[in-house]
Amino acid sequence: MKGIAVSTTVNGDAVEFVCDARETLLDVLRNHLGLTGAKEGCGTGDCGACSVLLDGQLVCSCLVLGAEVEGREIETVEGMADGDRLHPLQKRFLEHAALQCGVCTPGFLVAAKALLERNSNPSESEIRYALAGNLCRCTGYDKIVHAVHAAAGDLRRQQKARKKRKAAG
Amino acid sequence: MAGEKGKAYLLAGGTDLLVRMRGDFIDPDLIVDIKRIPGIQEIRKTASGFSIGAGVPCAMLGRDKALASAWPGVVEAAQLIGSDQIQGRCTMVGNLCNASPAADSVPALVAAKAKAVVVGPGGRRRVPVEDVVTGPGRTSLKKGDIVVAIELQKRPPKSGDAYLRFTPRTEMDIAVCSAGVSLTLGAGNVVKQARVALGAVAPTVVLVPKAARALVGTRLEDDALMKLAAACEAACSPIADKRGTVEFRTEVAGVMARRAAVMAYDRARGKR
Amino acid sequence: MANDSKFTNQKFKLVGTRVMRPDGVDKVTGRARYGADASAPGQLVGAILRSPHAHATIRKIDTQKAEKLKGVKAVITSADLPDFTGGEGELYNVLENCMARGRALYDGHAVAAVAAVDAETARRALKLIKVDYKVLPHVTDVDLAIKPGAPVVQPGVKTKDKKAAPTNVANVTTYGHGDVEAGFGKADVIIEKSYKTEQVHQGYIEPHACLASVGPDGHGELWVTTQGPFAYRNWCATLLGMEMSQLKVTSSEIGGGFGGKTHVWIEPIALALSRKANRPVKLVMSREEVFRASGPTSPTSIDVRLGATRDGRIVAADAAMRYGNGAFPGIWGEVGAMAAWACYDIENVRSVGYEVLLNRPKVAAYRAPSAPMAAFAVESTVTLMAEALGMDPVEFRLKNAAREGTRASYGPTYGPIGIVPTLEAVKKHPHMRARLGKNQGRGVACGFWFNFGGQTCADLIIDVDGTVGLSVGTVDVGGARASLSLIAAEELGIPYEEVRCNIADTASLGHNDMTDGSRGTFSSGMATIFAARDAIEQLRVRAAKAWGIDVKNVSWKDGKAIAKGKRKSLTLKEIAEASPNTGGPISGHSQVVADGAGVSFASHICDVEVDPETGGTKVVRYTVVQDAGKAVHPDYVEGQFQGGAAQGIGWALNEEYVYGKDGRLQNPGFLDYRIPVCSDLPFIDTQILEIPNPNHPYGIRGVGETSIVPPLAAIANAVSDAAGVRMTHVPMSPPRVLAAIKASRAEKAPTG
Amino acid sequence: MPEVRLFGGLRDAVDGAESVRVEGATIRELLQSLGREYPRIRERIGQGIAVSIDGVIYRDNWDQPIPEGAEVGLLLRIAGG
Repeated sequence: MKGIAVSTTVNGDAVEFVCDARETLLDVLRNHLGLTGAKEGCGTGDCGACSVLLDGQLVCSCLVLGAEVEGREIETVEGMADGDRLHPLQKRFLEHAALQCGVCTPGFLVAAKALLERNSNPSESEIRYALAGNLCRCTGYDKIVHAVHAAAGDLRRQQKARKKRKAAG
Repeated sequence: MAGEKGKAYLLAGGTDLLVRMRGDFIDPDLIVDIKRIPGIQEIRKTASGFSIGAGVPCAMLGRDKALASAWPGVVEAAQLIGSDQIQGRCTMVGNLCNASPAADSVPALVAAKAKAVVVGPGGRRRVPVEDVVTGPGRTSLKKGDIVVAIELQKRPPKSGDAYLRFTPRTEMDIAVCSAGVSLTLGAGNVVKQARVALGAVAPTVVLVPKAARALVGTRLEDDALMKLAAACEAACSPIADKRGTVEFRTEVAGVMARRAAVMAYDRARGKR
Repeated sequence: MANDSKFTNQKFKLVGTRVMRPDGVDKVTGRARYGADASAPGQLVGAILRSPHAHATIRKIDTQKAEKLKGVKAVITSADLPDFTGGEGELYNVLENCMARGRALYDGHAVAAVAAVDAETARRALKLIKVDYKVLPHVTDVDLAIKPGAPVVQPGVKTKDKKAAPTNVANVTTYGHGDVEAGFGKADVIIEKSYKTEQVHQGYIEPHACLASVGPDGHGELWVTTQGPFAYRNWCATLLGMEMSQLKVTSSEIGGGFGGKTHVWIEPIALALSRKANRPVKLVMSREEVFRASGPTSPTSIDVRLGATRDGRIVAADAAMRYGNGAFPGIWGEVGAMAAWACYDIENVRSVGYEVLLNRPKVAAYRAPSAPMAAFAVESTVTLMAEALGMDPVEFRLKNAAREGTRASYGPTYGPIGIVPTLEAVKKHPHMRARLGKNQGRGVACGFWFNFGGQTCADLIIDVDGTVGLSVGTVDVGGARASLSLIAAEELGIPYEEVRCNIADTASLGHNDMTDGSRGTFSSGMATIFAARDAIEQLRVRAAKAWGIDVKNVSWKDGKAIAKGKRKSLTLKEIAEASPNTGGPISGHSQVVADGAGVSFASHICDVEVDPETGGTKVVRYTVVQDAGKAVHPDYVEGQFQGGAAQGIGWALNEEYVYGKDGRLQNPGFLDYRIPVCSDLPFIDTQILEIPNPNHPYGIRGVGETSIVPPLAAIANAVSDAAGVRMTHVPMSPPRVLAAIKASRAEKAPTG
Repeated sequence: MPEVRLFGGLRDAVDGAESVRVEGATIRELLQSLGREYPRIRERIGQGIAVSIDGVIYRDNWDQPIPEGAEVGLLLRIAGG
């Protein structure tokens, strides 16, 4: 098969790559673009370790073909922090010891970000169901749920402060 | 595509196709991404109801308030497929054409009397959803046929549908057995029309008219529900596999049907 | 003092605090590099061809077409590897398991491997390899495998009598003491029950992965996800005829192991491919390969007999424990037999372990290996006995629990141990008073694990700015760097942030045993303390030199050298800054055999709700009470408790290897091998008890494994309470629970 | 002379005896005497064993002294996860 040339945006940067028609977005991120934050835990969409946002929509990058992302916007765990400032989710995961081995963590962070973008104040049950596509074998999920809950609070407070500033300014 | 000599596959959400490629179950010579066909990623309100494009990811169904309130069972069924990650990609048409007996959206669509819009070398035609799948992994579609949309009718007043499946896990699972029920009530909340379909208990999703008849003319009294369950059990011809035994699938299909019927009935009465 | 491992009961400033882990930022930003995240210039992609048959003779392997495919750089079969036939048994077993020689022994057994320029070429090359199999009869069930006439998995294996016919029972071992039959003679109540557990997998999210590079000069490097870089180095070098010092193994960040990464699978193959191609080779297992061809834990079949007097005293206990070992002999039945009765003080006790060979993958350790199945059988029977005697199950356990001075069923006499305190804590726990709803039930169970220590080495470097680098050779499976940095900082008397912990490769540090047996914090903690004390000795010498006094008159306290009698002190930083001119670099070193790991006990409480119409079970409340000796970093101790409980819950309810009649694994993926997802579990409450281990300076006991031991039984006892049926087969999947409910209804229904 | 209790498969190497008495002031000496008197146990020791002295289990530390009257046991060297 001949290579397919693709132009796309990853974490805000324009990138171009040539991939084989069978290669997935995960293969492309890891093997062509050097972004190994997304992991392959299964390759069949069952573990969520390869979660990324595709035009803002949470997807398993192992179930997207590299050739499909022409002109799209991709966001990975590598793009979560704002410069040297960690995203509140990243901070809370550390504070709550929400990771042990850490291999599922990038996927959880991306999935949790997608959740908090559409629901700023999720209940425990909403958090659990929203993260059901991400497998963790170390933690029993307990500290992950707590960390997401805490980060949701941080983001709401940030939002409020931003609104206040806007109103004042 | 019809002209391709090798094995050609359509790519919608890719949540089944890529898994099958990965497992080496298929080795395509051509993959056609349909998502860039204009209109294929749209949910349209039509004069007769709704038309859901073949490229619409299931996550989008829930965001369409009109659709979700007219066909809550269909939308719930579609939204049970996989995780949020899968929801962002998977489609009802893909779920249908993958032709798994355990497909979540299909029993709900069959109960809803949905139609598949097929475009092919022979032109455009409407096929009842229950006639699309002919066996595990097999469909009645011909080479070059593409299902471009699913059509759902407008709802008469006092109607409701529901879909329930049994899975060992709360999420990320395949139905061991499932049931879709659609009801329309008449005066005094007596069931006027009913359709009952079961999943994962036969080579294809089965429509069970006898189960529907057990409900018509009743207010879902215990006796009617027992008859419904019995009719459902009688309609089962499942296999035993890694997901469940014959006995289990048969018995629990009846349980799912009973529970789904009660949910559909409550919805039809305006009780949520 | 320096190498005294006795518990000192010191007051801690840092140990026991909840600090941030030093490797955390890398792990939340995607920067941390795991097994599959490394690449090398000119790297090839490796792939393995696996047997589709459970048992078959390999008559011929034709690799010619694959070798000719453009882009293929190496193809290997067992013919390219050393032949240990007739030699040392375990070497033969390990290599034969990595690559079948003459016979494929299970579905997924490797038969050939390729290295090619890219994944697609490697995939196509595998399809071009033609293997001529003669399919043989197979056996995958423990009970069927021991029946006369069962297909024999390893014709060379004979139990005991070398003249006897080959059998699938590779070994039989007995533990216990007293006169068991006489004991049963004294019993007022005897309960006999048989149990079965299905095979489960560790389910680490990161598949096995490595990057191997061997040159024609015999030098090699291996980057690999492993619990034991030194063990992997020794195995790979020995199997491939390399010198150990010529092979450098670097452990990547490890994406979960739980015992499954204590054994080599693809690593010798990757090295052999690299050697043949003279290029680096990256080899990564797919999830399907992980399930089919790594090392799950044993399926078991266990018979238990328990006798007690009316006043609630156990007088005799007996267990026959058949553990599937997969296609190669192991020690899993024996470990199960040792662990079975360890929680109790029993005068007449026996357990017999059988090692059963099956056409399944070679079994590896899984978190407290063999103990959860034994506890399922024993703890279910203990609750049945309490019910039969009309006693509260916690009181009954307390009455019979092992204590300091009890002779353990596996031999030794216990020192101070924690089972009674965990049971007392359970009794007082609010969970025990939480109201149960409709269809809900409660279960309690205890668990035990041995824990061990082993060979350990650590280096501690004092840099000239006064900060500290700590190198250890156990890997960080979940917070170890944080715990060990805390220990180093505590011992030296400096802030936690000034210590940086590094996981050393095999060329930079002396041998370390694998990170298994809950030994990481216990052993490397001990080595860290000794290395720090070694460094303190030198710091005192340097201070003495600066002051021109005898080192005897210099003591060390709170990060400072203090001169005796005088109001003079030097901080670690000051001594470090002066070090270039006081004798050069300062570092501490230690090498120890960390023996004396304290045994560990836990008691769990579980509430479940059972849907009587579907047999579906939901865990609604769960509490872990466990003795940690000393919790160095309580967050990560709780994490171990919660993670072990979650794995146990998965095992108890849904996880199982399903083999078809054809002997092939039916569910080699995360969709149908159902590990718990987030929405399946409640919050898991934890209570850490600290009963110091007398054989560790800080009183530390291993905490990693015990938490997976009680859940199977705790859940079985809860399901039994909720549904009124006794479940004797794990997993208690909905079809099994519903069938049991129906059978019990049929039994209770009046006939006619 | 310490009495050594044997467990599991180790008993087979001493003709099924539950315990034997052999000389040894340290684990090393004890294992050497055992190997001399019961040659069949050597292979088993080579495969990996553990020794318990007064309830504390030693796997590799063969310098460990055996105090007078200590309870000594020989058992399987277990594997862990």
